[in-house]
Amino acid sequence: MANKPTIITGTVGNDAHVIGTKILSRAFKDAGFNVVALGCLTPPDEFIKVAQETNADAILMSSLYGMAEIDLRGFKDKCREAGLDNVLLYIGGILGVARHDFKEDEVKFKKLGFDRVYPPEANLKGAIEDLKSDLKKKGRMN
Amino acid sequence: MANKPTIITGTVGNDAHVIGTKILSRAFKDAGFNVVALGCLTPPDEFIKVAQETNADAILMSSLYGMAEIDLRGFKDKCREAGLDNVLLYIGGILGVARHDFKEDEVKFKKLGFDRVYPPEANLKGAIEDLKSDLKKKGRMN
Amino acid sequence: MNIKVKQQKIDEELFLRMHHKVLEEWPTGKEVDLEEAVEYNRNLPDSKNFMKATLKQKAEGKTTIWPRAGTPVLEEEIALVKTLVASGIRHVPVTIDSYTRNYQFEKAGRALEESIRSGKAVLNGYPIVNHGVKNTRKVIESVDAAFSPRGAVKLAMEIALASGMTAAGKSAFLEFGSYEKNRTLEDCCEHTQYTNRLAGYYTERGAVITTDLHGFVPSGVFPLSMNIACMVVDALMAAEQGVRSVIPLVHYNGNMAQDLAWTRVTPKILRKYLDRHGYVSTLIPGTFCNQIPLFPVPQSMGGCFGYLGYTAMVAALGEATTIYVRTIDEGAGVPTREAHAVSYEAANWICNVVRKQNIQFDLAGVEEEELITEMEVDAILDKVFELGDGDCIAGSIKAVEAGVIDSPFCPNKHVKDEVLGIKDAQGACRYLHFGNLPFNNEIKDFHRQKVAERERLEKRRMDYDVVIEDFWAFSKGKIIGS
Amino acid sequence: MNIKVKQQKIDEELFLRMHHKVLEEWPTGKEVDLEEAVEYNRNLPDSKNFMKATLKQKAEGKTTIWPRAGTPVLEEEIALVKTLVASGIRHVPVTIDSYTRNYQFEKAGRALEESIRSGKAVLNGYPIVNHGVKNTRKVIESVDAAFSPRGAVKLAMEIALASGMTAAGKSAFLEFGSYEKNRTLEDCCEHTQYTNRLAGYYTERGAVITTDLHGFVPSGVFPLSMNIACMVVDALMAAEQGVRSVIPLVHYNGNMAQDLAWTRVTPKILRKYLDRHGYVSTLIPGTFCNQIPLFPVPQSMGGCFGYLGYTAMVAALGEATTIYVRTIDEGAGVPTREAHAVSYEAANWICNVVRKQNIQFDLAGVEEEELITEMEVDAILDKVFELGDGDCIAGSIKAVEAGVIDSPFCPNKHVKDEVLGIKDAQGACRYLHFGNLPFNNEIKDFHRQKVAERERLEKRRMDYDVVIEDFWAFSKGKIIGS
Ligand code: B12
Ligand code: B12
Repeated sequence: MANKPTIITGTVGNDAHVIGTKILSRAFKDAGFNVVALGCLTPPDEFIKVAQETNADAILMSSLYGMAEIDLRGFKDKCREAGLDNVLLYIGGILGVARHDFKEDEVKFKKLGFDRVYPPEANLKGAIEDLKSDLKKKGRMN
Repeated sequence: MANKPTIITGTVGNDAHVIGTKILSRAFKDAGFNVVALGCLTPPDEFIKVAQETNADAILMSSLYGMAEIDLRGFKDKCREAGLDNVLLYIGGILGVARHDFKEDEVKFKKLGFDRVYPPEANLKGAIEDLKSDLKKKGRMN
Repeated sequence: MNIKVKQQKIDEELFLRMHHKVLEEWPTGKEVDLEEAVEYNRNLPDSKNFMKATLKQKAEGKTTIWPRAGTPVLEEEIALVKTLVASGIRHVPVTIDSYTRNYQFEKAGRALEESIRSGKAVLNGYPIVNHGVKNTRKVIESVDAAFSPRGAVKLAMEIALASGMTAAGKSAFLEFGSYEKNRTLEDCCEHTQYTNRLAGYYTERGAVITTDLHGFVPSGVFPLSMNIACMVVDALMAAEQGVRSVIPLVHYNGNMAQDLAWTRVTPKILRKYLDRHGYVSTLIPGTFCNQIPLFPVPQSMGGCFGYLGYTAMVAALGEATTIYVRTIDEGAGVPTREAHAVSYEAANWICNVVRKQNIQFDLAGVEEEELITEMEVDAILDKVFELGDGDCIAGSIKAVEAGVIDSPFCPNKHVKDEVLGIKDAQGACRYLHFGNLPFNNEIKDFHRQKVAERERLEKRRMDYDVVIEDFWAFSKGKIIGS
Repeated sequence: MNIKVKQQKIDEELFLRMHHKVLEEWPTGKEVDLEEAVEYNRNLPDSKNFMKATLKQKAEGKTTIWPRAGTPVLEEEIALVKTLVASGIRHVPVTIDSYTRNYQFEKAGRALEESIRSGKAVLNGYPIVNHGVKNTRKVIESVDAAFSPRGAVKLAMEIALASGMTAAGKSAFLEFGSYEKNRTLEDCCEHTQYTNRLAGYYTERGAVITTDLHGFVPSGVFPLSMNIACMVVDALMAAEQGVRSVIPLVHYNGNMAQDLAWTRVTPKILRKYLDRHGYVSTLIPGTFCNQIPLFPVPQSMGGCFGYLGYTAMVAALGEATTIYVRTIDEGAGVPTREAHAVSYEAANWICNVVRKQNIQFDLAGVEEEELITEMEVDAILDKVFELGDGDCIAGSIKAVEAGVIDSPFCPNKHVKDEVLGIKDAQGACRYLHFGNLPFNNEIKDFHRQKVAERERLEKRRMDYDVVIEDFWAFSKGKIIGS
């Protein structure tokens, strides 16, 4: 179906936390997206590979174990090289180690090239709306 | 008995908290002091009157209800006028209103003329030692 | 001795004369127009009526927090009650400052001004007489909850009820046994008769006012039977003056079996005596429990939360209507608004998850504690009524003189203070010195055996020093001193 | 399918050959000299032996905290364990970072260096392989407590035990069901057999090593029977390899009757199966309980303290040996040292005052929950042994394939994930989707009725959306979602 955007979900790196990305995947599926769920322990490169194969519109990445920053250094460049400049990059979960101000994460991961960064226990309805409007802006959804 | 110093105890002002001053009185009595216990709700002037009558060596005042500062303005001057310059003034309990640094109390009540200021739940053994050494310095105990 | 105050309803004419004199005690008295006040109070929504709010909550099976809180400046007080209600509180106390409690309205006024100027509270409560009716109604209208003044003298109570507070928590024994040094019990009864009569006046006109019962509050470790016996007298005095709603305040002392037993047995005992004396129409809408008089050492934040969490858990398991948990600032001073919020949030969390599970459980020892407590209460009250030839007021006054009513570490010079309490090996409160309490040997032996058991275990005599150790033990996470 | 791994003790020669290959995985392996290590471990004081410390504590009737904690830098880790022990902890975990858990020792090493340079932990645990034996012994010698490595792979376990840790908490099911996506259960069993055999090797030489049992940890709301059944298999696998001390980890889920029932019935069930299979000399020194997988919303400090206080209270009433309470930082990230201290202080406060009272507590519903849980566990295990012709490993592997062993929200792609749990009206965990679980109708109807009851009360269907609501409910102070 033409107008069914494709998104890739999964928890990046050596992170085995899967509950969040499973709930997220189901929520976006129910919201009418075509979801390719990679589950946990997904290497950054796999996100890129699958995004190419499926010509995805967005990658919704999760990370909870606090080491996403190390996992994702240079990820955006790789996306560009792979010709995925146009794929939206979202990330959420628990992005830093230890209690800290979420603002730090936001700055950090925007620098790493993510379009949207979500705080712990982010509300999914909101995220779904965000993605829809971002895709509309890009004319990839109507 | 010549060498039995006399102390006045009590809770000052409109303060009905009495448990502390009762325990304190008993402790000093057991430690060999001659204790005149005025109990709670004792006006500042009464401390002075009784100190004169009993020719006391020290006044150990309590206050818990947080309004001691108001109660004790000008207290030291009155003591001087009453010729009690030589009577040691100790105070303890909970001297300020609301959570605060005890240091503030100490400064405040030293300014008001107290020789020693004690934090909440002060240890009585320590206080007894303090008083003994202060009295020795003054040659009022040996 | 000749005792003037009798257990007898003040006749209305006399009451109204007294009422008008009371209003003259301070300019703000003029703001009170009794008929308008009753009207205003009667028309409050059920959620603002202490009895109705309590009955509703009991029916819902909820345990909420009943704090103590009062701050001098009006705007601050309004902000405070809003914080409290936001944290799930339905019964809002207004703690009155110590000057007002002692009729020093002028001194209170000056301290209030200084508090406003300096922006720092130099009063330890809300000076209700200085604020008067207009201001105080602003407080009550700012939230949806039932209000109770704490430590209200006659004029303070007039202003409180006229402002829309619906509880008149004034107890002759609380004043006499906890707040006063020189005043006699008779004098305290006389004052309380007035505020109870005032409450009765409102009640008879459809604005039901609740009186909460305090009794002789134990200072430190002491079995609760003395306190409960005096709560019964509080209740009878209130009922005689026309009060139709009374709520007992049960003081926890750390031992779960005892705390639960006291929570269960107190309303039972009250009901028994109210009925026996013909006050069948006086309701007991709920049971309020207190975390007191033990308290956390200020320094240990974990201890503060542990202690209030444990207390909330016991209250919820005991199905208390409300629990007065001490905030994490309790030992440090008048709690900040934040301290109130985080403390009650933690306690509420526990009360909610426990009550919602409607847990049925059996705790060994509870029955026994109920039994011994009721025996002790009956023994004290039998003697009281005997001494007073059936009049509970005269009887109580004589009982205090005779040491039949007695309590340790008491501020009042008229009290013998010849009794002492101590913890047994399980951390339950027992009598160490019986003074002149009218207990038979069965009761005394029960306590002696418990104390002896601990002496054996610890291989030391139980004396005053141990009493003091016990005093501090629980708040430090130990069930007995050492 | 053909299954190579058998429930059978690895013979010593083979084991030693494997052992030497394991040590070659990383330079620090050279620091391990097995005979010296056993000697060192055997000579540790009783207080540092996990089994002896646990038995002693059980005898004393104490409930202590068993936290999770690990930080990359050595000095920091030493400071951390000191803080933990100072707050009353006797069982000290060393949580290992995720790189090490995945054999990426080099990556872990770089992150360790970065952590040292930046002074900010960029690793989520203690990289034990990089630190090696010499450093890790410093950690263990810095305090008087028993240590357990969390998430140790083969080499990590070698270093842990050689360093004087006395527990080998590695579970095939925990790895397979909680940490892995692609690895098979057979592979996980093969690894765990090795660490168990290593523990057995120490044990047979007088250095008793304890294995804690995890089973298939439920992700979210799910009855505990599946978890307990898999703990039994964990126990049998360990015992076969020579382990003589196993400790079950019981996961609370918020309903008091269930949490207490699971605490009581788990060791009973374990004992039954250990004896039945001839492992009578394998002890169960204690029962460890966990506050998991629900957790407080980071924002609400009061909720954090309320939740951990409630958990500590249930553990103490249930006479758990230890309770793993989540710190107030749980939802926020790896807890700071201060967060550990204040959280455990609060929980300890409660555990102490409750256990000291040695309360006899009887809760309605506990027996029924014990009964239904044991029925479910037996049903699962009967099928497992049937599928494996008596071999619990082969049986478990086939059971997973058949969906006889299944769990929701599982990371592992080999798991069917066709089951779902949900809360009933009292907040107890029930099965919503049974998938292919081998339950008879008696069991299924029990759950269906409970779910139906809630459907009636809430007038809505119980489906996936409710499951998600329930998932978050308890940590927010509600027993069921809404
Ligand atoms: C028991 C109690 C009461 C009882 C008092 C019974 C009685 N008549 O004694 C009752 C219920 C009547 C009461 C009433 C009030 N209380 Co009150 N009460 C307490 C409580 C819980 C314990 C106080 C106590 O007895 N401690 C035990 C004794 C042994 O300790 P202590 O007095 O500190 O004394 C020890 C040491 O300090 C030392 N010490 C004491 N004095 C001195 C002096 C010297 C020279 C030395 C060396 C040592 C020393 O020796 C003692 C032994 O170690 C405290 C809160 C708390 N947890 O501390 C609040 C508290 C003191 N009360 C408070 C308040 C505000 C009141 C009220 C105004 C209103 C209210 N909240 O109820 C009224 C005031 C009535 C009045 N007119 O004074 C506040 C004080 C506010 C502040 N300072 O910021 C407190 C801190 C509670 C709070 N956090 O709000 N209270
Ligand atoms: C359950 C859990 C586990 C389980 C995981 C089971 C599984 N396979 O999924 C187990 C026990 C295996 C585990 C292991 C570990 N864990 Co863990 N774990 C948790 C826990 C308790 C809950 C996580 C969870 O499932 N939350 C529920 C889900 C639904 O929420 P969520 O993932 O945040 O997702 C929601 C939102 O964030 C949002 N969302 C998520 N991703 C995205 C992405 C986008 C684009 C958007 C829009 C939204 C979004 O949608 C979801 C629905 O609302 C947390 C602590 C806590 N209370 O949060 C610790 C926690 C995450 N774990 C932690 C750690 C350190 C570990 C371990 C390293 C060691 C240990 N402590 O055990 C190992 C790591 C193993 C590994 N290799 O990854 C730390 C992380 C440290 C940090 N970040 O600072 C935490 C925070 C605990 C702590 N305070 O120490 N853990």
